[in-house]
Amino acid sequence: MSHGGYVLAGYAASAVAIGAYALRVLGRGRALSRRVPPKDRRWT
Amino acid sequence: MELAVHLRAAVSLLGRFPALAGVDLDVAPGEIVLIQGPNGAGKTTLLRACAGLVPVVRGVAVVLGHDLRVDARLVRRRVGLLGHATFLYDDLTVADNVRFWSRACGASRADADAAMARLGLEGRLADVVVARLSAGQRRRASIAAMIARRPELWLLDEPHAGLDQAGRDVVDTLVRDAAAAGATVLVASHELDRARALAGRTVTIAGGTIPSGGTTPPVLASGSPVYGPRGRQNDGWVDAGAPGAPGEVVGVP
Amino acid sequence: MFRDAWLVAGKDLRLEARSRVTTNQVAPFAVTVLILFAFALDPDSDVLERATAGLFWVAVLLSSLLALQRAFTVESVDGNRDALRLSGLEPAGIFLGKACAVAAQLIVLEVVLGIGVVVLYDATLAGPLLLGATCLAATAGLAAAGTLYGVLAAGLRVRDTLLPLLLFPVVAPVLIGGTRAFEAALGDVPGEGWPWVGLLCVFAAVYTAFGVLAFGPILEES
Amino acid sequence: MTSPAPSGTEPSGTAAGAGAPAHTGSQGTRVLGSVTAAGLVMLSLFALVFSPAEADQGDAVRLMYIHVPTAVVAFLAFFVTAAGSALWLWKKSRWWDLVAASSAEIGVIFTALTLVTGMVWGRPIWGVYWTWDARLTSTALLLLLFLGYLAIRRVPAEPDVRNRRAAFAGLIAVVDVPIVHYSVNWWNSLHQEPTITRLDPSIDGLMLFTLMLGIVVFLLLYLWLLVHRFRLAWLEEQLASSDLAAALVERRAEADEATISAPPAPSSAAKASGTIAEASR
Repeated sequence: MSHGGYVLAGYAASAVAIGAYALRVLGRGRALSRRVPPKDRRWT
Repeated sequence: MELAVHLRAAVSLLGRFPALAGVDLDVAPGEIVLIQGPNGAGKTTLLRACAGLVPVVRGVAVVLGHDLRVDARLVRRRVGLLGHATFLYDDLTVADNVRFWSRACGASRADADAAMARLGLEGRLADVVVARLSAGQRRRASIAAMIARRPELWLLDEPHAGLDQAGRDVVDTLVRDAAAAGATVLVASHELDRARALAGRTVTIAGGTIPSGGTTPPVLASGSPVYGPRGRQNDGWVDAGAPGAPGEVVGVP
Repeated sequence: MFRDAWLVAGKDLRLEARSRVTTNQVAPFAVTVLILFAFALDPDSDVLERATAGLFWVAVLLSSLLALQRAFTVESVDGNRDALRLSGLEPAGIFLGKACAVAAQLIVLEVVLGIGVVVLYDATLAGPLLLGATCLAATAGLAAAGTLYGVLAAGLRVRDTLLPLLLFPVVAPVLIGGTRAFEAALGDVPGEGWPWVGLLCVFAAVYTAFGVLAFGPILEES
Repeated sequence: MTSPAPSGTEPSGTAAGAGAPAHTGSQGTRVLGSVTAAGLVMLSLFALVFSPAEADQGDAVRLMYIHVPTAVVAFLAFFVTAAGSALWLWKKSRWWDLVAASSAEIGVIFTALTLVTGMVWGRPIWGVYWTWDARLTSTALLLLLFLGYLAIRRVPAEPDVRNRRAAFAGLIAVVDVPIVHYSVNWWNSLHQEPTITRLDPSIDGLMLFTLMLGIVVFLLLYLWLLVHRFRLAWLEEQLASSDLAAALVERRAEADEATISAPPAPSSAAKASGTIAEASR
């Protein structure tokens, strides 16, 4: 693969950034959900 | 007659801190009311909320006929606030400051000059840069800027602080004259003797609340003054809560 | 509205006349920036000469930040922001007044910097008409956008660090437009410069209109 | 590329009780998340394995399959932020403020990724990471504008004040975008060739399909992230306002302490807390 390193770097950076952000949002969501009664979480 | 100030379960926040946690207060036009309470009780915030500077986020707040939660802007130009801050530009002279603030609300230059004369700021003192004034002179300049506006509601936060004896007398005279002319005055002061002589009645604020028992003007005006914090102990305390919510008596053990 | 603007602008200029912060502090700072550029870029080569237009506007931008911070510091000390809200002055008038006062100070700074680049960078001020028009349009834009962000950041504890972050990306078009127009004027091809003046005028118009509309709600909040 | 789709099988949080799962997922986001995850796997296969290398760019063209979608999502996110800000000013519904805030945060992430993937692509193709290309430059300015927006959001303030401040900051930034774009474009065109065409119009069918797939999958990803981020913001708001109820109780208790010279009575405060919490809803 030509420029394989660059391609991989680009994909890895995107995967890591989006993955880390998503995990953070989900994790914080879980932590805060425990402290909010279900009736204030209309999606459940 | 329409009340000058009408608050029910008013809540105001400083950041996330509820400095006012449910205030009930009715003040009739022309009344002079002393707000007393310990440091941190919410006196300053109450006055600032009445001025429309601190938003009332819950409850009812009508001042000078306008709902503060809807059009505070119409209230602001009609009140005069004398706070801890003196509202002066350090690098301008006394005359510049007083004239700027009075012209801003449409008062004339003559009003400004009369106000300065009333506070003993005429002549040489008028052309001194504010930064070079003493604390008391600064305070006088601040009062002059306020009275030049001819406010309908006077909100005085420690008006006597930093003034000499003559200055305090001037303030008292100004307040009496204004009230006689129909203006409403709320005073928060620790100079209790002086303020009580001035005020028609006293309202006690504590923990950001004025219990509804302390708000009806006639009872307190005619009955024995309820200064002591123990005064409420026998009454119990009606929590008005949100407007329309049934009040619940929380007994004090 | 214009009466209020006049009153506020008069107050701010009087304040400046008495305190002389812009003339005694900001203007020397601007000249210092010009000298620093000369240290950074080898003055013997023609780099300075070629970069004169850009360096001029970067210096204007940096010193405009100081002028703006000063303009809003005087409103945040001693509760004057509250006093403005109590004053009954029309917010749009306050905005125009403050922007005009800032603009007047920026014009003075630009004159100082103009003399600075002529003396220090050996620039020849060709096309004075284009130069003047560029300065006016760019100053109006800078003052309008800066006043808008100034009041947004004023009253916040972090305002001194927040204002540059907010302001500089927004005024990037002013830097680009001012620099290109100056290059055209100094390079004696004014025809290429006028479209940029047009861009600067659009920028100024957009932010002045936005400020007149938005200043009220922004100032009303505590 | 991994997608941490929410798994509904995990045991729910206990403290929230009543069998309600303690996370920001729902039936809808689970479906959306699964589809997105499958799409991302498919995109990876198409982008890295099935699609051919391009004649001029070689395999570097594969970066386009994420660069273009991230850019699309970034611009969409900022458009949503602007719309949310405007709608908040109009409707004063905190819903719109939360949408604007959530979208701006996602937009900043995707803008940064757009720049990173663009630079990683530029290095082998142009020979440099950065060039003062019009699109790159205005995207960088856009990133800075919205970093400013997020910074002003983070300044603690009363919710209504913060929302108004943020809404105006968002609108001021958005008003700037066309001016920035235009001026940068114009500035650029004076000095060098217009933006290099990144993909040949006579593009190979499979490559075009991969690109379109990328855009669709990233839009789904954006939507999934937005829903979760919005719910997280909602939770934060709920906690802040329930904190207010507690703070009111605490504040009023100060009056008790002042009234009764005896030590503070916890039973009175506890009793009051129920009523006030109800009254303040």
